[in-house]
Amino acid sequence: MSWTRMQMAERLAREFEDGWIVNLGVGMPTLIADVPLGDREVVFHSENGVIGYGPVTPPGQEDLHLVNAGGQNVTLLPGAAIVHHADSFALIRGGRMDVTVMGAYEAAANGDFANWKVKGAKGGGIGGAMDLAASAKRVFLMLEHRTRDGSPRLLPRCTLPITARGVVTLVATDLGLFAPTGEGFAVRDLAPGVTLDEVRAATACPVTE
Amino acid sequence: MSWTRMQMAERLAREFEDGWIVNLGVGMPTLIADVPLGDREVVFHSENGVIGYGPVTPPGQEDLHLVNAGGQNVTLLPGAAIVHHADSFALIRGGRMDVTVMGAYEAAANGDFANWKVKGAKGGGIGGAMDLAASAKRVFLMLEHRTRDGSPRLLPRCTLPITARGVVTLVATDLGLFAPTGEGFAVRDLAPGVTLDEVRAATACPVTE
Amino acid sequence: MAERDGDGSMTRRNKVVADFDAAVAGIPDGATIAFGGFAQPGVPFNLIAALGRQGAKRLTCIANTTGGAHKPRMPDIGMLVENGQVAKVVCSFTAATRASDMLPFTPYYERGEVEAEIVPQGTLAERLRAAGAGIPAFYTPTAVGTELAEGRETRVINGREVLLEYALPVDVALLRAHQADEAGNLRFRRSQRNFAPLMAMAAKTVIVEVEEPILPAGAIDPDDVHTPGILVQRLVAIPPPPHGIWPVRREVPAR
Amino acid sequence: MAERDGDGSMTRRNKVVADFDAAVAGIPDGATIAFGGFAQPGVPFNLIAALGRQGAKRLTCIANTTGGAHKPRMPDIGMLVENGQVAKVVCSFTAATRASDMLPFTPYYERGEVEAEIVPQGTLAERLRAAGAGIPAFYTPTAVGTELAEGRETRVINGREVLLEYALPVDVALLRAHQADEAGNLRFRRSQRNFAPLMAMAAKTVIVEVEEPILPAGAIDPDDVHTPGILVQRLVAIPPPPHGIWPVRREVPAR
Repeated sequence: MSWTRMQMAERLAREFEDGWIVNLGVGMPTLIADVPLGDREVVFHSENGVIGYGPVTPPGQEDLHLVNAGGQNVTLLPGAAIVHHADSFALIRGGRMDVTVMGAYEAAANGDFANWKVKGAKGGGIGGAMDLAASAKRVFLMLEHRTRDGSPRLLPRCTLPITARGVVTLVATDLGLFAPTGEGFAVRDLAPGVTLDEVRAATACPVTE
Repeated sequence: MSWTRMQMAERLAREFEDGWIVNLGVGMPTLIADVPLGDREVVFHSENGVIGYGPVTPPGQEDLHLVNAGGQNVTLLPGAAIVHHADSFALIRGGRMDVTVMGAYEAAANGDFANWKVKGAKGGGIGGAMDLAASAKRVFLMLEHRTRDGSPRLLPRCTLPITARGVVTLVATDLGLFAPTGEGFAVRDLAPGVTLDEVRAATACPVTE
Repeated sequence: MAERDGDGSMTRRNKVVADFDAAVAGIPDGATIAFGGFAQPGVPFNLIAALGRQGAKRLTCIANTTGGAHKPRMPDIGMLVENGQVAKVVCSFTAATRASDMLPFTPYYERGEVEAEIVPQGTLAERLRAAGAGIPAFYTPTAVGTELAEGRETRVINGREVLLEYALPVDVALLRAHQADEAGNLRFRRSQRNFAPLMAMAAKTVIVEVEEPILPAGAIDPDDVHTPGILVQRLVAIPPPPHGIWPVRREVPAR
Repeated sequence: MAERDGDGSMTRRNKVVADFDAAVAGIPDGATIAFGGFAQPGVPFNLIAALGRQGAKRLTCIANTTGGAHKPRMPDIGMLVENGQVAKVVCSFTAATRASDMLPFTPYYERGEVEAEIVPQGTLAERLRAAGAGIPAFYTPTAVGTELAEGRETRVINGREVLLEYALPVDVALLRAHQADEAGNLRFRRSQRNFAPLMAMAAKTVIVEVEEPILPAGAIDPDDVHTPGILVQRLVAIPPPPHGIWPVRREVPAR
C-alpha cells in the first residue's frame, strides 16, 4: 500500500527540526503547511515575500491580498512579516532556508533534479525553483515514483533539463523516502507493505537499504 | 567683496530647477537647506536614507532619531520618506540625484576633485562622497578659493587623491561661480567687486570669461 | 512621455491623473514595461486594460508570469500578446506550472511570434533591483549548471561557481498599490508588495493604480513608506467595480 | 554562541535576554562585528559598552565610522580600540571630517596597531546587503579612477568602467531599534534605520537593544516590519537612564 500525497507530506514533515525556516513550493508541497508538527515550531516562507504564514483560508474568508507561492490564499501567524521580492530571495540566496520542499519530474542518483521543463517544450516554468535549489540548506522533493505510463522518475542521471546540480537531500515518493547516494538511492523509509524489490523494480538505478 | 558662505549657498541654489532631487554633503553645503527657493520646489535627500527633509531644528526641539548627512537634527516635510542605507545609495547610484553639492579641498580643470584625504594622512573620510560623485547627474562644489596659506584650490590637476574623475559641473567659491573647461575654468558669475584679474591671480590654471 | 528620467517632487507637482487612459498616455511603441504582481495580488489590472486600449506596439513585457491560466481570466500580458502589442516577454514562467494548463501566451511563443527570456524568479527580482541601484552586474549561484547558464560567463568565488547577471532596466513600471499620498509615496498590502518596489526602482516612469483614495502628502508616516514618492510619477485611484477591476476569488486555487 | 547560523523562529523560542551582558555573552575573539548607526541614531551604545566589559579580542569592526569626534563622547568603536579589543576596522571614515578633529581611533591606526579598510559608504552598504543576499560580488561605478581602485579588477559594462566589489559577511550585528516583538521583528525610527537592516541580513547572529518595551508577537503589523524576525536572535529592552544609555544633544552639531 503506497503513501497518499498527504502521507508523503507527513513523512517529510517528520524530518523538520524545531526552529527551521521552511520554504514550500507549488503543488504537492503546499500540503505540508497543514501537517501538525507537535512540539516543533517551524516558520513557513513563501517566495513572494511572506514569512510566517499558516493554513489555507476557508472559502469565503480569503484575504485576496495574500497568497502563498502556489497562489492559494493563506493566513498569517502572529509574528509574520512581509518583504518584497528581492528581500525574499535575499533570504533564500543568503542561505536562510533550512529546507525547501519542491515537486519534481525527475530526481537523480547524483543529486541533480529536474522540475521546470518537460520534454519537447520550448519554454518552461522556473519560478523560484533554481534560486531555492541552489541556496537552501536542504532540498526535499515530493514526486510520484513513476510517471503515468510507468517509467521511473528516480534515475541515474536526469534526462530533462536540470534545476540544479547535486543538491537533493531527500526524495519522498508514494513508495517511500529516499536519499541519493551518487550511485543510486538509499532507502530511508518505505510505505507500509511496499517491499524493497518493488522499489527496485520501479527505480532506474540501484536502491540500497 | 567676496561672497560669504551663505552667499555661496544662495548662488548655487539659484541653479536648482523645480522638481530636482538635491543631495547636500557635510559642512558648507548644509547651508543650502535654509535658502528660500521661491516657486521652485526641490527634494532634499540625505545619504543616511532621509528623503524630503527641511531646515535644522531649533535648539530644544531636536528629534534625536533624525539627522542629516552632517549629523544635524533636521525636520521632515510632508511627503518625506525614510529608507535604509542600501536603498538610499540605490537612489544615488541609480542616478536619481539631479545634483549633489559637496565641500572639497581641490577642484581641477579636468573635472576631477578631491575631498576625502589630506596631504600626508594615512586615512581619510570618504563617507558617501565617492558614490555621489560617481553617479549624481551634476556635481556642485563649495570651497574657499584659496587655502589658509593662500595657495589656490582651483588647479589644472588635483594634487590630492581624487574622489572621482571628470565629474565636476560647477564650483562656487568666495570669489564666484566657475565651470571646469578641461584647460581651466570659465567664469559663470563673480562676487560683487571681484575682478577677473583677482580670480586669475588666485587660480592655478587659465580662467576664461 | 512628459517626465524627465527620475523626475519627481514632494507635494506641489500633482501626480494624480484623472483615469487609467490618462495614466498610460504617451507610452511609446518599443517601450520596456514591467508589470507588478505575483498571482493576483499586485497585478495592475486596470492599467493593463488601459494599455490594451492605448495600443502601444513592440513592447517588451517584464513580469513574473504572462498570466492567463486561471479562471476567471483577468487582464494580463497574455491579452496584450493576443492584441499584437508584444515583441518579447521576460518572465520566470513561459509555460504554466501544470502541464495540463496552456497559457494564452504559449502558442504565440511556440510559433515564434513573440520572443521570451526565461529568468529564475530571484534573479529577475535582483536584476530589477540592480538596475534601480546603479549596479550594472552581479554574480549569483542561481542557475549554475543548468541550461540557462550554457555559454555564459561564470567564475569561482569562495570556492563556488557563480553566474554573471546583468541589470534589467525598465522604461515604465505599471503597479498596483494599496495606499498612496500626493507625493507618490506608496504602501502595499500583504503579498501585493512582491516585485513592485523593485520595478519602481528600475523604471524611468512609474504609474500606479491605487486601491484607497489618494491621501494628502504627509498622511503616510515616513517610517511606513514602502516605495518613496520620488520614484513615482503618476497615480490613479481605482473606482469601485464595475468601473474599476478588483481581484476576485479564483475558480482554480493554485498558481 | 549557542545559535546555529540563521537560526530563528516565530514566537515560542524566547529571544529576549535579561540584560546587555547576557546579550553579548559568547561573542568569540576574532569575530567580525557590524555596528549599526549613522551619527547618533541607531548606534547600539549599550551593547558596545557591554562588549567592552565582555572583553572579546582581535575583533574586526564594521561601521560607518569609529566614532569619538563628538562631545559628549558616547560608547563607540574607538573605545574598543582603546581597550585593546580591535584588530581591524572597516569604515567609510578613518579620519574625522574636520581636519581639526582627531578620532580616538586615528593614532592607533597611524601607529599600525589597528588595521583599517576604508570603503565608500554606498559600497559598504551594498557589500553588507550582498553578503545577506547570497550575492558574492557585484560591479559598481563608485571609486573607479581613485586610489581605492588601484590594482583592482574593473571592467567596462555599457560603456562605463565599473569596479568589482565583494560581499562583506558578518558574524555578529549589534543594532539599536525602536520597537521589536517577541518574534524578533524590528522597527526603526527615522534615520535610526540606516545600516541596520543590511547588517541584520549580513550577520549570522543579530543582537538588538530596543528602545520600547518588547511587544508580543503579532503586535507589529506584518506590512510595517523593517527587519523580519527570522534574522534576529537576541533582544534586550533598554532601561531608562541612567541604567540605559540614550542619545543626548551633541555639543558640536556636525558629524
